[in-house]
Amino acid sequence: MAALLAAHGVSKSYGAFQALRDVSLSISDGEFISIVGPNGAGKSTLVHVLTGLLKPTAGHVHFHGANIAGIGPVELARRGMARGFQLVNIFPALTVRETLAVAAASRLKRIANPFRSLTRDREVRADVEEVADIFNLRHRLDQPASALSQGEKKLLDVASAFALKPQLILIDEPTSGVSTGDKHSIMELLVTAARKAGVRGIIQVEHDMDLVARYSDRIIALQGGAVLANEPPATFFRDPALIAAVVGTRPPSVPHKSAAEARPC
Amino acid sequence: MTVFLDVLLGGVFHAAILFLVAAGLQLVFGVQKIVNLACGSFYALGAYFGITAVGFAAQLGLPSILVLPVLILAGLAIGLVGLPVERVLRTIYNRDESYQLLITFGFLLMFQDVFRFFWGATPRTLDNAYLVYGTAEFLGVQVPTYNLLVIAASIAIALGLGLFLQRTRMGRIIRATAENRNMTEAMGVDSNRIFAAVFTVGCMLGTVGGALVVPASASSLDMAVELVVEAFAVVVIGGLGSMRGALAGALIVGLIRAAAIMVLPEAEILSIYVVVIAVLILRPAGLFGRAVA
Amino acid sequence: MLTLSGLKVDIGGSRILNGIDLTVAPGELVCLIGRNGAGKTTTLRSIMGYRRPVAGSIAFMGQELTRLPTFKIAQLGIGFSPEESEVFGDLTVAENIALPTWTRPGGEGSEARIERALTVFPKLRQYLHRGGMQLSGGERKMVSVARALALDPKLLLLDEPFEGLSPAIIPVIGAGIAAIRAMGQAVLMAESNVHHLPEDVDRLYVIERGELIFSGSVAAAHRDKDVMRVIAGEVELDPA
Amino acid sequence: MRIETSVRAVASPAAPPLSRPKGLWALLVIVVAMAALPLIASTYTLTLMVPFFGFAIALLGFNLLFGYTGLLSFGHAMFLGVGAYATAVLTSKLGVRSFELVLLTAIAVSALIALPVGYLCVRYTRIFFGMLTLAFGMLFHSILFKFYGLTGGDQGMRVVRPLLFGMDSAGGKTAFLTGPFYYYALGLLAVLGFVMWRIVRSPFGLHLQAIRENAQKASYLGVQVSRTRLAAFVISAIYGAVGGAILAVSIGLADPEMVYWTQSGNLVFMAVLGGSGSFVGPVIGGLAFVLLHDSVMAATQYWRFVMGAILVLLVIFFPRGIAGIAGDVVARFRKGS
Amino acid sequence: QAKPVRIGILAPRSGAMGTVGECGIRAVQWAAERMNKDGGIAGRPIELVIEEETSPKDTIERFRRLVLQEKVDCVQGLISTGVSLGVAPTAEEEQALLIMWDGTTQDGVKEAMPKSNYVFRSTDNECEAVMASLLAIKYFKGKIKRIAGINPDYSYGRNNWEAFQQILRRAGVEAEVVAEQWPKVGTMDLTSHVAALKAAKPDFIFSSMLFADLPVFMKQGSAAGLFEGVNIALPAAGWQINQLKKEFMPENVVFGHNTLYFALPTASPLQKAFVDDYMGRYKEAPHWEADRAYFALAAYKAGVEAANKATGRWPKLDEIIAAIPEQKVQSLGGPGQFRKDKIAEQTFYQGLSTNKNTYDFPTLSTVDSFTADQLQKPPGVDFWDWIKTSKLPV
Ligand SMILES: Nc1ncnc2c1ncn2[C@@H]1O[C@H](COP(=O)(O)OP(=O)(O)OP(=O)(O)O)[C@@H](O)[C@H]1O
Ligand SMILES: Nc1ncnc2c1ncn2[C@@H]1O[C@H](COP(=O)(O)OP(=O)(O)OP(=O)(O)O)[C@@H](O)[C@H]1O
Ligand SMILES: [Mg+2]
Ligand SMILES: [Mg+2]
Repeated sequence: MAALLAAHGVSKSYGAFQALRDVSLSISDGEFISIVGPNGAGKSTLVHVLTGLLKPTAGHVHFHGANIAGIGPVELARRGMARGFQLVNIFPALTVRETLAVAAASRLKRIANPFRSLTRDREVRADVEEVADIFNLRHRLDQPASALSQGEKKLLDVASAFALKPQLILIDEPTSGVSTGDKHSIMELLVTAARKAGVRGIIQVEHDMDLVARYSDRIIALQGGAVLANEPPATFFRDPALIAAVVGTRPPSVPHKSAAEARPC
Repeated sequence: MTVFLDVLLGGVFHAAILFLVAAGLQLVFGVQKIVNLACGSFYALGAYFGITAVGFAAQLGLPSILVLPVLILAGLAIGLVGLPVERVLRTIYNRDESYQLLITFGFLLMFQDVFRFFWGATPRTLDNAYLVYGTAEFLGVQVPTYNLLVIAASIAIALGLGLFLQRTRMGRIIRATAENRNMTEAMGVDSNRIFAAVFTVGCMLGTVGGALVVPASASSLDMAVELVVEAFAVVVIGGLGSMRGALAGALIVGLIRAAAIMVLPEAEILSIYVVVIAVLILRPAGLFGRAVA
Repeated sequence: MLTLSGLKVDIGGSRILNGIDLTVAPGELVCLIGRNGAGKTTTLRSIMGYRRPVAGSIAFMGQELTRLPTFKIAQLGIGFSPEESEVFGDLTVAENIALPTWTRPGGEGSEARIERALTVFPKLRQYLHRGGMQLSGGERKMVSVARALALDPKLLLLDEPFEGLSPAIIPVIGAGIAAIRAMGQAVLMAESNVHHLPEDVDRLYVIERGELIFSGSVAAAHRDKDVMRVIAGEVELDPA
Repeated sequence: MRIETSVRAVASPAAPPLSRPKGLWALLVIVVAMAALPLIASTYTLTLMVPFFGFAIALLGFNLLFGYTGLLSFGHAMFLGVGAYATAVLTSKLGVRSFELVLLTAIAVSALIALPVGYLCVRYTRIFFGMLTLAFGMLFHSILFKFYGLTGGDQGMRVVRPLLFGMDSAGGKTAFLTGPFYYYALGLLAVLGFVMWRIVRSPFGLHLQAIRENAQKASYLGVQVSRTRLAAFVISAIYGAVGGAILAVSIGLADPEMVYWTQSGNLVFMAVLGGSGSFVGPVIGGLAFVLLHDSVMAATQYWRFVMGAILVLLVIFFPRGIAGIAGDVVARFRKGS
Repeated sequence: QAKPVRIGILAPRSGAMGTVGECGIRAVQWAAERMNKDGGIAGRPIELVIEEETSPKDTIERFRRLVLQEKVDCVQGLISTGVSLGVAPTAEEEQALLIMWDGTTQDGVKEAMPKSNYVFRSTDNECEAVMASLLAIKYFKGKIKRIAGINPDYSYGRNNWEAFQQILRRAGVEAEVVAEQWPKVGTMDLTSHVAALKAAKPDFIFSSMLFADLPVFMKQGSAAGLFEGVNIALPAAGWQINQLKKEFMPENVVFGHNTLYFALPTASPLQKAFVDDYMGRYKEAPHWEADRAYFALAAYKAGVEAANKATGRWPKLDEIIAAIPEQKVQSLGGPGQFRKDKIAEQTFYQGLSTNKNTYDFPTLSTVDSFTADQLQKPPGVDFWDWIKTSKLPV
């Protein structure tokens, strides 16, 4: 199976400090990958490199076979990769409808004509409503984003990325700061939405081992900038070295996926 | 060669004054994130008040040799108007920058009439103060000693300010407050006082600059608006918020202007803008600025 | 030592805290737990004086805090580590941690206070000279807690101290918090994740939509179905 | 590089978005009122309205940058100057008196200038953008001043009364300004106002607002941040130049004072006075400013102080301007009834 | 009680020109008061409506306000040429009488005020340059070999410098231009300009600087020793007389007082009364803007009263306009009148300066006086043609 996104021997240094060492990974069609590791392991750095925001010091990243080093977010979006953020990242004064329309309009290339009416654009509207439905945001469509609850803001953030209809989506700690009760529902929704919207791969950075265990097809553990492990949950959570390094004393309380359950997308 | 030195000294003198005003602008921007359009007004205020103070000192019978300390004290004293101005600005600290820019624009307008009200429309000069220190021979060039004193004072202030901000605890606390005011409050810092102090010091840099320039020059109603533009050029070249930038920018503006006056008088003002734009194209954040946006 | 009674706080015209009563005794570890938007942060920020209550009182060692400015509250000995860490990017890690020893001198020497903060987070020693801007999310969290500790507070307010931390080091921090308590300091922490609760919590408050719906031991909380539904969640998304 | 910036609640200049049709109605009300004004107002008031139309058009463009894109230009008077000088050169130097041709030229020239200037400026935001535009404005000012063989230097350039739709009008200048030209300028305001209305409600306008709110997020949603900002810059420059052409005709002169940075400050003043958070706010602000300036200047020789104080108080107490106050009053009225 | 005659005044009160405008306003107030004591204008008291001259745009609006709203009978004032070029055509279009105090630098005048029906212009601003050039030749011919100019960077400064060079050439003085400096108006630090001038080693410096810039230049130049062995002409110095302190003013400078020399030994009683009042009240010396303001009001009064006499009633506007030219008016600085083409002709004073006096600024040791017809181009002629061909009075 062709890899959607592949990193080959990626290294990244900040001055003298090497944050990533010779990292290689790939995600193929339909996979859900979790990146885990201690603080400062280089996870966020890796996400930045994979999304073309940072240029690797060595190695390269290919998306659909093309090198994407430093191509910038707009081009990335155009090629079908979307990204969610660790902290809530929304347009506070825009309504939910407008927020989703921003993505839809850019995907449908509506921008060239500055006199075009937005309100009468059926395609944009259909897109907006479709995504809002997937994320249970329809009743919120005309409220400004700042009026949403924290959980809904997170959802909106991800939903707007989905409105781009991406093939691959990268999310950095999508549920950090989300209360226990809501974490699962957000992840659940995300995975369902991905399936509905035709997303072909998800990469997430996550510290919560319950979620990692529950949703991942494969777990990549980083430590000190290097890949420590790259394996499915079933084997991952049995490795005492990994447990000591990344999982901690409390093993996941949720059953991890068996191979048969895989392929969420 | 002496010609070159002569013009150079002129440029450095100009730079010394510009630096003071620009440093005030930078300090206030660095800490309070406010671009103070009224910095020019403070400069003019220092100039007007300096004249009044020197006149007063003369009435008291102080020897004219004390003119420099009197001017510096006058600049520092009138710089205290920074306190009430800061009280007004305080009400909008957490507003968008554009409002802060506008409010200082309002102050600029107001100050112009304040000057006229107190000092009249006629430009004021300090008659005999410029040459009290005589002239000095400097590598074969005759310069008023006063110019050299001002240059020295400005260098001392630049060094002092830089060391203070980089090396002292108070400097670090100020930088921390600049970055995150709420958090330094939670560390027990009275940030209101820091802000008031910083704004006042920024204001004093302007007023002292104005007071120092006045023996060599004059105070006039249009000096405020005129200076703002030059100070902005300094800041754009040097990089917004950077003290070192203020120094480099002031020197560049002062010297480029001096060079243009000598070589191509027609391009005196244009040359400054050409540098501004060149810097922007090559180093968008200014020479010492941090990455923006 | 800290008593909130009938605390009501409005933000932007809507009631966010609606009558909070809460106490922390010396040396206690008290945890405020609740879902997102329940009002945990608002409670802590009200104690710190960032928000002014419309009603109710906050008393710390006999002193009323509701009228004091934040910096005075900090001077009284309340350390605060906010939810977004808010490490000073312009200062190094060492300067970040040393700063409160300058702004609130007294007690043991500043060396000792810094040393104590670093014993809780030994990992930080590697980063002492790195700028605050260059830290990873988790590293920032550690610096933030260490910095609050260096204030030499009698009471430590921690807003989601474990957020963004790797599970492997959560127990380490938990142990650090225990060590802080052992030194006689009280801790009030806000948490939204039940799994992060340290084992030795003295008392648990559960907050929901600005009101406390439970107070008592962890064990008692586990027995209360309603409480568990709020904090551990059945999968139901923000019915707001 | 800092990538994960949290979204802090920064009060953006434009508060709520504009997907409500109120703005267009308000503009229509103003246009109708202005059309009826000659029936009741004094000649002098009418002569004041012509510059107001110029300012109003410029402000519509200015607010596309400020209110919608979140970019505060402190050098926008430059484009007023471009329009004014284009008018002067065409009418008095080249003998082109057709105002339609003048407008087209002003539009073309301002777009040509705005492209490189905007290209350099839109790489910055917030205060940096403000300072840069100020620097460019002053560069333009000193060019006007310096190349006096071309521009007339401090004395500016004459503007000859233009032909409207190819027609000359009889009578004095006042009759022209308060008659045909009054309606012509008002018509321009109406048409350009409607066009601007379409622009801000188009996908392009939406993208501008997204950029204002959170440029980083917008770029990850595929919004070409710089290019979109540049487009807004050019459009606003064009509006500025059209406004400048109207001003030039009403003054009869294009002079460098029009471009001085304090004039840009006045534009910002007008926008905030009216309320940059709404579509017509700046237009209302332009009207209020013209009337205020006129009466304060007549009332006291210390008018600068008064205007400055008004600005300070406005910023502190009514940052949302007249439109904001009106909005609050309407809201309270609705609540009450 | 007769209905007052309303006179609108447009003069700068702030900015670089504020000081100049203020002097004019003080004088016109003094004049109105004095005339009102004598029965005003043809029996009607004078009432002044003062508005500020600022940018061209705003001043045009102020002008329209005076005419359309305040319904004044006549507008007087204006100092900046840039502004007057904008206001004058407006006055023509509004058919409102405008008598200018100042503000007629050559360029643009021809174009903006081709044939005026309602606008009375002041004498050309270049008169003072012409006179200073003539005196430079008179006093220093033979010593002018290397000339340097430092002039404000706008049309006035450029024309002054150009006129000076042309006149030298016509007088057969072959001088080399060794330096030209063009500081922007409002430049308060001229040390580099001074250094550059000094480096050029001129033996004659011509400077038409004005406002606060001139005292600053003199102060910085004197501190740098620029003026040693150098002769100087300052055609517009009188405007800043109070700031030009003896400490830094060399003697024997060609010093221009334009149409009012406050210490004129042969001054009229009118001038004496005015100067005494002015210096007593404001503790400074008045300069020519006072004369211009007085002259404008006096010329209007003379015109109205002449027409009044002729018609026996309050004259109409066109009657007043027709009557104003050719009326001999005794102004503060001396006699003057408007030509048929509505351009003023007044008396000019310049001379060599001396510091031997009781003031803290220089006075003139020799007073030369010319009438405007000697310094000003005749009606309908181009200034530069006239400079090239006219018979100059030296
Ligand atoms: N700009 C920078 N300059 C220097 N060092 C940096 C910079 N950015 C990050 N680092 C360092 O690189 C390392 C990896 O950082 P990264 O943000 O990728 O960690 P992470 O795995 O995401 O950690 P966390 O789980 O705590 O968010 C950290 O030790 C951090 O201090
Ligand atoms: N600045 C603000 N403006 C408007 N509403 C706010 C603001 N800050 C907080 N709120 C609202 O107050 C409520 C309580 O917020 P708070 O931050 O105290 O919750 P929390 O319990 O700390 O949640 P979390 O777990 O997400 O940190 C939320 O509904 C939030 O939307
Ligand atoms: Mg990270
Ligand atoms: Mg919180």
